[in-house]
Amino acid sequence: MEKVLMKGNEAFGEGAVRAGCRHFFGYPITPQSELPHYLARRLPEVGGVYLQAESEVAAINMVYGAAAAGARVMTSSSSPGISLMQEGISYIACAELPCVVVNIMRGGPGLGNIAASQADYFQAVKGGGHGDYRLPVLAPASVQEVIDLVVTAFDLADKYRNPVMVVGDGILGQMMEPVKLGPPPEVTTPPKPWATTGTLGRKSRNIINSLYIEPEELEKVNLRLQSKYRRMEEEEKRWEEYHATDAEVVIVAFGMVARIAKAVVDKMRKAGIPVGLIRPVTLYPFPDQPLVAGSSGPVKAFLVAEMNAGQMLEDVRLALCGRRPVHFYGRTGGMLTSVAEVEGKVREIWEGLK
Amino acid sequence: MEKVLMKGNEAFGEGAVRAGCRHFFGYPITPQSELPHYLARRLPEVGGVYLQAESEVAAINMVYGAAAAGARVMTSSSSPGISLMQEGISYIACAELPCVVVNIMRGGPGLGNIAASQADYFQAVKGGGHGDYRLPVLAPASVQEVIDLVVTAFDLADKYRNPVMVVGDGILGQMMEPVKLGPPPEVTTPPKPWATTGTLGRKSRNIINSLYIEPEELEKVNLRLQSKYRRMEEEEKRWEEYHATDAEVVIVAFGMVARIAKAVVDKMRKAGIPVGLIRPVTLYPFPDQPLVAGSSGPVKAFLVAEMNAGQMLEDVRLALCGRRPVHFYGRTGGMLTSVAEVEGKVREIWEGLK
Amino acid sequence: MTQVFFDTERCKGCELCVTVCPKKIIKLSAGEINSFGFHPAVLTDGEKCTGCKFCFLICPDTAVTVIKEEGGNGKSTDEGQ
Amino acid sequence: MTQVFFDTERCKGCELCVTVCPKKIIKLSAGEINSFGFHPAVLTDGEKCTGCKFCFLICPDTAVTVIKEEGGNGKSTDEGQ
Amino acid sequence: MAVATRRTQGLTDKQLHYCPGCTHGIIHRLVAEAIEELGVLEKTVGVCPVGCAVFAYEYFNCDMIEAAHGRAPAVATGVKRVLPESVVFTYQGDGDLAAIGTAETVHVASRGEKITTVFVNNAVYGMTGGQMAPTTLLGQKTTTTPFGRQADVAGFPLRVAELVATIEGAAYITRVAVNTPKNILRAKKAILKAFNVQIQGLGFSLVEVLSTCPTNWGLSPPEALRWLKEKMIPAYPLGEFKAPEGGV
Amino acid sequence: MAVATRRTQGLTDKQLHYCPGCTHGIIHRLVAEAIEELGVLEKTVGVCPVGCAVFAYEYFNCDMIEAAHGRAPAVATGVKRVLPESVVFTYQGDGDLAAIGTAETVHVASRGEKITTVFVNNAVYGMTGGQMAPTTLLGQKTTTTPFGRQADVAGFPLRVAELVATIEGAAYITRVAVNTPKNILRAKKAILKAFNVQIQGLGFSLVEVLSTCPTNWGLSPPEALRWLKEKMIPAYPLGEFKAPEGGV
Amino acid sequence: MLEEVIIAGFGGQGILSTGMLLSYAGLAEGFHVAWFPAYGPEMRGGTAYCAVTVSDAPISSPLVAEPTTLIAMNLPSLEKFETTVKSGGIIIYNASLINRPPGRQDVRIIAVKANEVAESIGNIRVAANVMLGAFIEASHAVSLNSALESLSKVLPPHRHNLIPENQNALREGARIAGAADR
Amino acid sequence: MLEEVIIAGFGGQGILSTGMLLSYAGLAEGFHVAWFPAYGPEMRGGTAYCAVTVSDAPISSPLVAEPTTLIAMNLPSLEKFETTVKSGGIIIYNASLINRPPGRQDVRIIAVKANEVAESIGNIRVAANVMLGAFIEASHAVSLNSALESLSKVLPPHRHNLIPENQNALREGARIAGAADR
Ligand SMILES: Cc1ncc(C[n+]2csc(CCOP(=O)(O)OP(=O)(O)O)c2C)c(N)n1
Ligand SMILES: Cc1ncc(C[n+]2csc(CCOP(=O)(O)OP(=O)(O)O)c2C)c(N)n1
Ligand code: SF4
Ligand code: SF4
Ligand code: SF4
Ligand code: SF4
Ligand code: SF4
Ligand code: SF4
Ligand SMILES: [Mg+2]
Ligand SMILES: [Mg+2]
Repeated sequence: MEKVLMKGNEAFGEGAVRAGCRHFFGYPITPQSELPHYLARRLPEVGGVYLQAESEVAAINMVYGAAAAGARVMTSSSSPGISLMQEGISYIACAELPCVVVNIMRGGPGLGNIAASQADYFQAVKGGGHGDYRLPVLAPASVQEVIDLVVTAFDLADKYRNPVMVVGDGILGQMMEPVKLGPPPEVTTPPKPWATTGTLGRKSRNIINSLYIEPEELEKVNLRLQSKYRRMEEEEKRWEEYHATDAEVVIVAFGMVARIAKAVVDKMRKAGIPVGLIRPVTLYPFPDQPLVAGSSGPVKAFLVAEMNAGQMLEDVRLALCGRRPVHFYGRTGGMLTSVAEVEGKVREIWEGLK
Repeated sequence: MEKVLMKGNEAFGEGAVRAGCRHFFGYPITPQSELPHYLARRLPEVGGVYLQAESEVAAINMVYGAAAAGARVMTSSSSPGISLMQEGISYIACAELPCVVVNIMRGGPGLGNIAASQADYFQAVKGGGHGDYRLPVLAPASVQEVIDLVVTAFDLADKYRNPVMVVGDGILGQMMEPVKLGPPPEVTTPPKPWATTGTLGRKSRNIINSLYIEPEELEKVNLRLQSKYRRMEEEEKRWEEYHATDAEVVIVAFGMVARIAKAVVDKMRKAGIPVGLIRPVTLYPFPDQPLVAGSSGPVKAFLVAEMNAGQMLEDVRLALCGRRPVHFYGRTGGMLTSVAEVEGKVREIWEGLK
Repeated sequence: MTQVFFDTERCKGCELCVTVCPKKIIKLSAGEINSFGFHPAVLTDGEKCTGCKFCFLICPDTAVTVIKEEGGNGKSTDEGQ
Repeated sequence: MTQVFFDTERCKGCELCVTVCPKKIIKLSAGEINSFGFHPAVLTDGEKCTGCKFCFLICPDTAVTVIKEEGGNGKSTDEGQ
Repeated sequence: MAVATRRTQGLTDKQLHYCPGCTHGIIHRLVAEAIEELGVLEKTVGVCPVGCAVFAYEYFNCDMIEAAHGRAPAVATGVKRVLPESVVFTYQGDGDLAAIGTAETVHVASRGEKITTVFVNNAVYGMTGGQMAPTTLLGQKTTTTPFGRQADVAGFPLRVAELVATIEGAAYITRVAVNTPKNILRAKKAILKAFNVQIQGLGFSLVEVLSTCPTNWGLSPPEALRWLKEKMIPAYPLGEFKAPEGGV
Repeated sequence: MAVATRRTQGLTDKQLHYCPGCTHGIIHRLVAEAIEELGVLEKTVGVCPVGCAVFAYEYFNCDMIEAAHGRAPAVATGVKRVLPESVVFTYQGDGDLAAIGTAETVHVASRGEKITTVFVNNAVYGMTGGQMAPTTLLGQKTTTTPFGRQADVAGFPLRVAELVATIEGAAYITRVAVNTPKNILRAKKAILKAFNVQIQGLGFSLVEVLSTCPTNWGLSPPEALRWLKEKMIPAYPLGEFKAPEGGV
Repeated sequence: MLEEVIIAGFGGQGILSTGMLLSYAGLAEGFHVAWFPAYGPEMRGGTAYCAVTVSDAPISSPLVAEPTTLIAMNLPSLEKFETTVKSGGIIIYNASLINRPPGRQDVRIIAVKANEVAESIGNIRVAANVMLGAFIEASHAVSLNSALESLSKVLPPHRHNLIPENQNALREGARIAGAADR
Repeated sequence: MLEEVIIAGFGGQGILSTGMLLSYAGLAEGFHVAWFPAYGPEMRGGTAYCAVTVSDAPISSPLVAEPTTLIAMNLPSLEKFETTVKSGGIIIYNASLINRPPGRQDVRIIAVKANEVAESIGNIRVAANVMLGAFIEASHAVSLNSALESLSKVLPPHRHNLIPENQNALREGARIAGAADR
């Protein structure tokens, strides 16, 4: 199969098209602009609808409407725009509608800048909106993986009737890499008998709602949601291990930083230092198994590396629960952690172990 | 000093007035409406401005403007409205402007209902907006404490040039309790030479900004913010202990649930069971000391009780880091944890310890 | 002749029909109280009813039904004019 | 007589002054290139300048200064009319 | 003997939760009748607001979606773009549509989205306890304008129909009231026309309906009707502000 | 010998970052001159948008605030309510003001907030790479309307001045262009008048300025001026849409 | 001492301020008190209620699930809360508007024609305070005097002219309950 | 093998697609490749650059802090990146627009009058590919042939008529660099 060069942002768009998504609502923002540019051309080709909303708030609510009507639908934005979507995401989560939200994270807080960042981890995995809800969060680390995981995202969304977030950063969005496209996957969208499509041919009305004025009722909804989240935690944790089984220092990193970490592992292994990598592919549900398993093996210490001030760090610490020391290396404000820096940190840890 | 009956929501308003706040921008939402109602009457009396914004998004940005102009300023809302403020809060945090945001939490996610809840804990303490920022979060548990902590909130905001959140729930907002008002406290607003008030009488221009296009620069800002947060973690942790030192089971709860827990402690103590309570008053910075200290004392187990699916639970687990078992009891959807339920759970834990 | 019925349980005693009836033949029942605690509307002098349907049109709670003896296709409300 | 100066470093070579000059006496310098890589505007035939200030008015980068020999209080731009 | 008035199939049997004499109920009936009479009940999707009409999904006898406060036009857009053959309407209060939802309102019109908006202007936030709405009249007392709305502090009443009528994608914009049987019949005609404009694909249609809130106005229902007539109609003149040429 | 043109004190010395020939620069100068000439530079607080003018705080020689995308009117309101004696202006693009900031724009006008808005309509999102704006003309190609804007998919151009002029709190609403020296002088007068309306406390003032974006229009700067004249002005007629009676 | 009272009726019957009056009376006697209103859309249609807790210990929650006393001003209120009253508790109902007495056998039941009494006093709006007077007499949770004196705190200054009428209402209610006792 | 190339110049000089061409050529030879553009408001004013990595190992980051080669199409680009080039690397500069040669002593420096060459080929827009040809000859990172054949992937079908001109540009650039070598 021939490889073509593709921008990460475009790959998000192409992944959506391959997943059978025919509706996109979004509002422009750097560094994800090529995603809407791509879909503005591509969706009409396949009979779909690209619509530029008047704001991110409108976009996420258009997504709500389109999902309610039974469509596979996506929106995308970057950090400040995703913040504006938090109310809508909370509504979609409670109304149990499937959709995909892409966040190409940039430097924050505030207006910040448009460089690459991972500082919206908490927002994505703990729920930046109100109430007890969760989203599966997928974090691809290459343009190829973008295409594949966007398809997965739509499948998860339908499987759980839940919004799914796919996060990248400005670098992943802007870079071009070779991808194998191959024939589009068979799309199996499950039937959506709950969708509000008009009652024609149906006995009863469908209602999409998140209002449950009686606490007893709303608690029932919450219990249902929570049991759904437990199911996700059982079935959907994804991660990649790289020289992790025999490592004494394991780096935990996602997205672009995991690529840096891989280079560090290679370098250190060459130098005879047993370093490994665990790369969470799902940030929620967080893949704690490999960490816990690792901590009963030869691993002596973990290093969490992120482009933020230490967010996934908390999930790693929660997973390990004090079993092993957890170190942290992070850069903020759009600075990418470099191979040399991470290497230095690993060496420091390694020295300390002796 | 004579006590008067006051609604929790009104106490937020009166607390603000006592703190020297003369500007309020907000958008109506149940169950916090009496707060704006109160201030719509009260602020004009003291020469202040009450302004109803067209939305929560506008409200938080008016707050941004008023804070930039040097005023002590407040907004308030409830869960969905607070979600809409996340972008603005992130901006304010990065621009380092002092202000107070009140969240009278209600049942979620989505539209949910208007009953009492604590399900916005994550949003408040981990940052529901984008980027690495933190807000001091205060959680009063009585109407009297509302008044006192709102004043504290304004002081903290000015001390750190940071937005401060005060959270309550629908019950605290709606209930009336006796409060001692006394003479208003001496308000010492620090000078704000950075405020954009016009350059008159100043040599250089003031600029309020959160845009730092160069990652190196934005990282510097983030490092400054992070060191500020570390300082908060050193200086601002607040909590209440109730029979905690000699307890074998310690309940950790905040806000209304802590009151329930107190009743449980009293009941159990009467029955000869050594139960105690740690009530975080600041949710961020999270008071881990008393937990850590407790875990080196007679405490055998902790019970976290919340009106959510287990959010503060994570901070408790992070603080204890596996030192003691941590149990959880929570109700969602606007259901209040009852004395009987929490008691039952404590008994269960207690039996298990034997 | 026209007959007017009030759905006593739906009626909230708002008096809009009372004020709008050109013949002034509707009032709230003083004694009766429905299960929601409202005094429902009743007809005082049914004979005088012109069948104008104003009461139906103004009732916010679809508590009024107007029945005409002759004709009437049971369709829309515009015929009231 | 009027003199027109171009701030070579500010000029971005956009040609707006070129097209707007009624006397067509402005062009972009072919050879010169400023440190931002732009060919700045230059006067070809200063004698013909009427002092209309159109070049000043249209320049987005405040790269143009017009100096008049007689009068002129150095105030606002309206006098151009 | 025949029933001269019939309860429309467009409404469910559910008892309305509105306060006694609140004209939300009248407007519900008119909308439901219109949908039924046009024969499109089975392909209609309604979007309710956050406001007193938040439970409208229990009343309209068609598929319904509960939207976030102010976002019904965006939600309706999402639906209509997926189901272009459906009939989509939003039912919104003045806080919902003219305050928090201003941008969504302007842009659903500007896109000429083929949906119908029923806009209930009762000059107040009903559901949340009688706060000032953008449509609150000058001098009107509300819980957040306890001394009466003063323009220099709280701004002016916003005339939505006039504003939206300036927008190119708006096809039919009108203002009606439901304070008298005659006005109610006119309102019904306007709502029918608005749905027809949608069905014919002519663009966005909006019917602003002046409505009462006896509870928060502090008036009895009959007094509220009078206040609507005497205070609101002068400030919000009735009539068509924009209509398709050549009629519908 | 005297300088007939003087660089205004209202601007800092900082080199503008705008693309060559972008008329944002002209508008900056006019605003700065107006503030300086009115003698209010020291009590002015400007609010910049998110858009190409995001760095305007580096150029205007007064206290400045960088607002979130679309929220400048809200930020300005916050400032003005705290400092009623100050002069407050916002400088906003068409994405900022007419898309994401629609609600803030309508309501700052409806409140009659005593601030001045300079609205730069360049029919496109400049900063983010040339996407469609609400003001993009029908048929105009942008990165998100690659086949030209089609009304039935992407809606119609929004005429902001006309829309805002319907709002009661709006005191002075006008549309100008900066494509010729004559129009530039007119624009200057309009901006002066807008600030005067604010200073006299008459209400909200807005100057819509038709501006170019050579980069995203794919035209040379002189071609862009021509396109502005030939395409934009017919769609967005120049003139005053609302002005205080009796002049300022 | 722990009294948990629910006062319920139509909106406009003065339910909330009667609850406040009881709270202030409790406060005056040095008790812990809490007052909690029903709020939200279920209010549409004009029913209202509030819960008042008067206690000699700190109050954990102002919510009252099982009241020691129910004061029911109309039928829907009685129907809503009748079954929740604690065994051994009290139900005081407004016999002016409720024509079927509560069926509970395990509670003390007091009928008060509050509307008639209020009308005879000359102000229908004091009906709820008639009920409160009855409650105070029946429960001795607080003294009648504390309630009489607390009126000035509940009524805004410009309504202080209504204090005598309200005092009459309290007294008359107490008298009725006392008589019912005998 | 690891080549990290920065190509920089004015917007409109074809910088980004020349970078893509190099990437495709590397891909054709079985290398790992990554391409990364400058993006954001610093683009205002019309400067553009991209980084291309060609490597025999997986590429960790497409960002290039210390290029092995700098291709500078104009003076601001040369000034911005000159000091970042790795010691022992290459700087190829467009001598048509840059009249001061780079001062670095520890790198190989190649001057190409790319504008003149492109004009002589008949299309000023191929100037960047002239530079790329020079780079390929100087570095042998990829074969010229791979670049020539990859043009069809970079140019959209309706621009395939421009392939010959671009091929000439690549060849001519290579020739110049080859000559400079001798
Ligand atoms: C984001 C958000 N903000 C605020 C609210 C609270 N809220 C609910 S309804 C409403 C206003 C309702 O007023 P209106 O739209 O005029 O409808 P009415 O009740 O008058 O019919 C408000 C502010 C909310 N639910 N969500
Ligand atoms: C919440 C949010 N959404 C989107 C953006 C991205 N963004 C930055 S500028 C801009 C549009 C700018 O266009 P316009 O306002 O027309 O200004 P111009 O650049 O044309 O002068 C957008 C969408 C952002 N920064 N924040
Ligand atoms: S139909 Fe007309 S006359 Fe008859 S009761 Fe109704 S309103 Fe009165
Ligand atoms: S209008 Fe309807 S609800 Fe009102 S009193 Fe008449 S019948 Fe009853
Ligand atoms: S002042 Fe007028 S004539 Fe002179 S150079 Fe400028 S535009 Fe030309
Ligand atoms: S208008 Fe100004 S920037 Fe443009 S070419 Fe003339 S002097 Fe230079
Ligand atoms: S509060 Fe007002 S708008 Fe709401 S139901 Fe009651 S009367 Fe109607
Ligand atoms: S992108 Fe357009 S609006 Fe922005 S600076 Fe360049 S020309 Fe001006
Ligand atoms: Mg309303
Ligand atoms: Mg623009």
